[in-house]
Amino acid sequence: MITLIGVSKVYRPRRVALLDVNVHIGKGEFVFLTGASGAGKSTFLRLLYREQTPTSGQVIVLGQDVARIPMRKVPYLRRQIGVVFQDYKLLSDKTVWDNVAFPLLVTEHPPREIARRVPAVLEQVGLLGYEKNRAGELSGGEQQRVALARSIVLNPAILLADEPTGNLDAGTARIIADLIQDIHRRGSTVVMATHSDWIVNRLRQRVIHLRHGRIVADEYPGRYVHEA
Amino acid sequence: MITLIGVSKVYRPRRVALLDVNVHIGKGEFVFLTGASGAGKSTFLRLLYREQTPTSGQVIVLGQDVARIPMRKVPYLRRQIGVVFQDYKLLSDKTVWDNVAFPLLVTEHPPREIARRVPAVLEQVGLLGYEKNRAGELSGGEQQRVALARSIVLNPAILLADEPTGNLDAGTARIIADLIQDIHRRGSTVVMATHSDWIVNRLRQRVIHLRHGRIVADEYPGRYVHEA
Amino acid sequence: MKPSTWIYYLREAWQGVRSGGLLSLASALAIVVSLAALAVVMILAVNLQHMTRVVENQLQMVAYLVEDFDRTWQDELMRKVKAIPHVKQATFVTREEGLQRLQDQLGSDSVLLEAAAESGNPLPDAVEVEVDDPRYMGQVAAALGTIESVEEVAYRRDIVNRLTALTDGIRNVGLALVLLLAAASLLTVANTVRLTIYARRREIAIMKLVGATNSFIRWPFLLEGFLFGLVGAGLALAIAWGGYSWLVVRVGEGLPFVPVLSPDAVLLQVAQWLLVGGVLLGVGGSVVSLRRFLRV
Amino acid sequence: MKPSTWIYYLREAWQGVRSGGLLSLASALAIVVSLAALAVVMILAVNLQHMTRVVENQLQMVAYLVEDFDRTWQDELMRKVKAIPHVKQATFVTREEGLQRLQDQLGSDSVLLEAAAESGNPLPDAVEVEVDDPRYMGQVAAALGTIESVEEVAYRRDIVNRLTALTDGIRNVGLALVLLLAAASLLTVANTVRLTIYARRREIAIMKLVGATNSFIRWPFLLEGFLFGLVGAGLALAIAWGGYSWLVVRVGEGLPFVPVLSPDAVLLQVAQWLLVGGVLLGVGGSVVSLRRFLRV
Ligand SMILES: Nc1ncnc2c1ncn2[C@@H]1O[C@H](COP(=O)(O)OP(=O)(O)OP(=O)(O)O)[C@@H](O)[C@H]1O
Ligand SMILES: Nc1ncnc2c1ncn2[C@@H]1O[C@H](COP(=O)(O)OP(=O)(O)OP(=O)(O)O)[C@@H](O)[C@H]1O
Ligand SMILES: [Mg+2]
Ligand SMILES: [Mg+2]
Repeated sequence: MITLIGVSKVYRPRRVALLDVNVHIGKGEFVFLTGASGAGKSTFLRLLYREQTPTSGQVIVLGQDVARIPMRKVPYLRRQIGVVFQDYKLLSDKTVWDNVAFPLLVTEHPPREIARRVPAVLEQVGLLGYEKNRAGELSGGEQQRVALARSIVLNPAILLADEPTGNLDAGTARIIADLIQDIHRRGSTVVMATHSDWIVNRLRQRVIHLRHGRIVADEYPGRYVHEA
Repeated sequence: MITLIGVSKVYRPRRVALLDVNVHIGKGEFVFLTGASGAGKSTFLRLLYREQTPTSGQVIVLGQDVARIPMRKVPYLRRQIGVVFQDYKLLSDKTVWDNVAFPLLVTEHPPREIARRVPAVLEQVGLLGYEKNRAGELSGGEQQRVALARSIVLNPAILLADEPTGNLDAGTARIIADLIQDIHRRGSTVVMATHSDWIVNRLRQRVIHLRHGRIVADEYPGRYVHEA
Repeated sequence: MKPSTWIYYLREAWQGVRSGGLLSLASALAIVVSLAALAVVMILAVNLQHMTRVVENQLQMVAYLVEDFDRTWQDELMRKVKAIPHVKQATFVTREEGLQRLQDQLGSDSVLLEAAAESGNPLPDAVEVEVDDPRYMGQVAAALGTIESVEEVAYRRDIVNRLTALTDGIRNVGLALVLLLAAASLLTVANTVRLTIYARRREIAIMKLVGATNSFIRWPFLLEGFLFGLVGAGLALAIAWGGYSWLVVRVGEGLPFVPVLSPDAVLLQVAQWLLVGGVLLGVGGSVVSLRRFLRV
Repeated sequence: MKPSTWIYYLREAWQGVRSGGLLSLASALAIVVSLAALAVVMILAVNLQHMTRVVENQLQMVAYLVEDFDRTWQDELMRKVKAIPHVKQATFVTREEGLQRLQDQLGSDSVLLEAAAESGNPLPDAVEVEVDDPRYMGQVAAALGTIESVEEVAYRRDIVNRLTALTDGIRNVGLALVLLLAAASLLTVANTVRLTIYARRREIAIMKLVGATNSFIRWPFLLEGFLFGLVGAGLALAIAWGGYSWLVVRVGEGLPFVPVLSPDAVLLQVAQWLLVGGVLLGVGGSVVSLRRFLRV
């Protein structure tokens, strides 16, 4: 499903975010990505949906060499990958409904299907009743859950979640963690970057730990690694 | 220092974010603000630095009725209050240095003073060496720390931190929590909204717990309240 | 594409226009006014060109014939005259007609003419020649001179030269002005569209990251650009049309001798250019401006 | 304010211009071109006004005197003529001068004149009168007619009327065009500034939340607007100046009879308006556009 071969990513002028990363994530796996702030977690994820391309090495997602596919095919790759961005990236002037419906619109789902699915995922993330609010006026945690709703509305083959519980209280975070586990059980491959030790330790899944852009631990089942 | 008298905040059309909140926070106190996602923590803080005005009730900060002071005096109020915004609100096209130096520029500190203070706070948050990076290209946790650096660079009388460790790994979060404790010890009044149970439980300070806009617990020393 | 997608595009385009609010209004106004200025200048230029053509065509030369010209040769003579290249029209004017016309031209209060009339009709028979382009007058005059029984060829060489230079000058200045204003309108429209898109660059980037194709993002902007261009050009035309119609009526009353074109004739010409131009600008501006932000 | 704050303002303004990149370039170009168009039309309008005034001033009327006029009365007569209101200038023209001038005017190839000359000088002495405004010609003519020893007053009533109407028309159309283009330039500049600020609304809000005063935020934008206005108007002027100087030379060569104004005279007038206008627009546009985003 996801294979990285000798992948390095160096940002101009010379900030090394990933260094010689080799990893394989099979179909249906659930992987936690951990590491200190700036360790390279978001960069790792960004390479998978081609927000960025590797400085060297190969990134293979769903059988395609992501850096090599032509620009016009990128949207079709992205539709198979649901992403919860660390900064949410919601269309803040649009309503919650419009934000969540957007991937369905892009893939030309019929209106009836959209009208069915949007409330369904909003219910899953606990945001029923917020459809008509502009995304920009929601609370931090609410926005985070809208981002999650949007990422799962297409039942993506791969779910990439970058710190999806960073702005949630413990109770809501547990609900969201369970939801992600649910999605995993229904067949999606999940890669989740997180700083939440208790979620990692509760779900007991594979944990890839990054330090300064290198993989320093890759265990299944793993535990949260406390640094320093 | 901070007094709220019968404060309610209702967002259009009728979302109740705060309901009849009465609370006093004395000079030099350290208060945790907890509550589920959407409980009204950010709204509480926003009333203090007048990003929003209450629908009813009085908000008194530093002896001034915040909703009544004329617009042109607001900047001077804000300069006494350092804020770590939940979404950071960094000037993403400017460098880390420019972001942190901004409050000093606004208050017309001499260049020499700026050149001294900026690296000092950047070191405190562990971001020395990032001065010349654009804020927008930092990792989530790094941006969060820049926001903290900016909020403390003026040695504010009041520090409001909205989820300042949401995107930090446990190790970095501890450093940041210690830093905030430090600032508190040096005399600032601190109000910190957080979902981090271990930080709350570690620091053993006053905890105000919100549920659906109401204060349901206010204890010193308090503990993190797990909901449902 | 499905109808529901089209509905989305239209809704987006409309919201784009609406959410801009005053911004869109100001943009639209800038577009309308600069296109209106262009239209006005285009109309003036078309009219100037028309006027200079009319004036040029009124330029005549006269071949005075020998005093004892035998009018039985008239047809033969006219054939020869008309055979000269660039002669558009030639009219035989008898000396009697000539005097009559001179009297009409100078008015009855001409002291000079009274004096001339006293001593009998001093004019010879003549042929009035119209040339198709004033530039060839010298050439035509020379050819006329070689025809037998032509005594003298008269035309206001200086006036012809001046007029040619003047009409050329007017035409060039008019053209330069039209081009300058066209450039200004182009830049205004393109710039407005570009800035509108720039203000929404973050939104565009997000859409791309969530799997939207370039064309999906582009369509609402294209429609918006199309609307802007069409409405802008349409309003500009309406303004120009109204203003010009009013002007034509006034000119017809006050300056009946100035040869203005009828509004319909001019405006159809101008309308084509403006509408096509406006729409192309709006749509083209969108496409070009978007390109930079679609590379995500 | 401290010098370091000023340095910050200048740096910000400059970075605002620079970071806009192509955007700023396109904006600046739009401003330059629309101001240049305005400048060109202003120059043309000023010239047209000058030309019509020249033409109007050339309009003369001639008072032909009785045939047996006694030239010892000349001074007395001239005094009377000059006393008439609206008479700007009056010249006594003897019959000999009159004939000479007629010959010069009509050219040596005038058949009519030859005929007239044969029968002796038919002209009387005359007084040429210049009127300060063509509108008063009728009035002046009537007054001249009442003077003894004036036999007849001649002027081209129809031409005068037409010319008055024409110059009025030209003046009005020119003014309308200048106003239209001024509006277009105004909208372009204001709109450009507004959109530039709109694109940075988030940044402005953040600055306010961190304790910046309105004036602190405003200054860099004002400077940016000032720069845009100044540079835009300056470049527009340079273009207009260059173009006009070139045109004046060409006109001087090809159309020496067309009374164009020297570049310096015109451009000083236009420059004032344009520079002051450009800067006011840039700065004013910034202030007005900012207001909405400063309410945070
Ligand atoms: N500008 C706004 N317009 C309308 N509703 C708003 C606005 N800001 C906040 N709300 C609503 O008010 C409620 C409280 O929001 P607030 O941001 O205070 O929550 P919070 O406690 O900070 O939550 P979180 O932990 O998720 O950040 C939420 O339900 C939110 O949707
Ligand atoms: N666009 C960019 N340009 C330059 N440097 C970048 C860019 N994006 C990330 N970096 C740098 O690369 C390093 C890794 O960033 P990344 O976002 O992958 O970290 P992370 O593990 O997600 O951290 P966090 O937990 O704080 O989100 C950081 O030091 C960051 O400053
Ligand atoms: Mg990250
Ligand atoms: Mg909040």
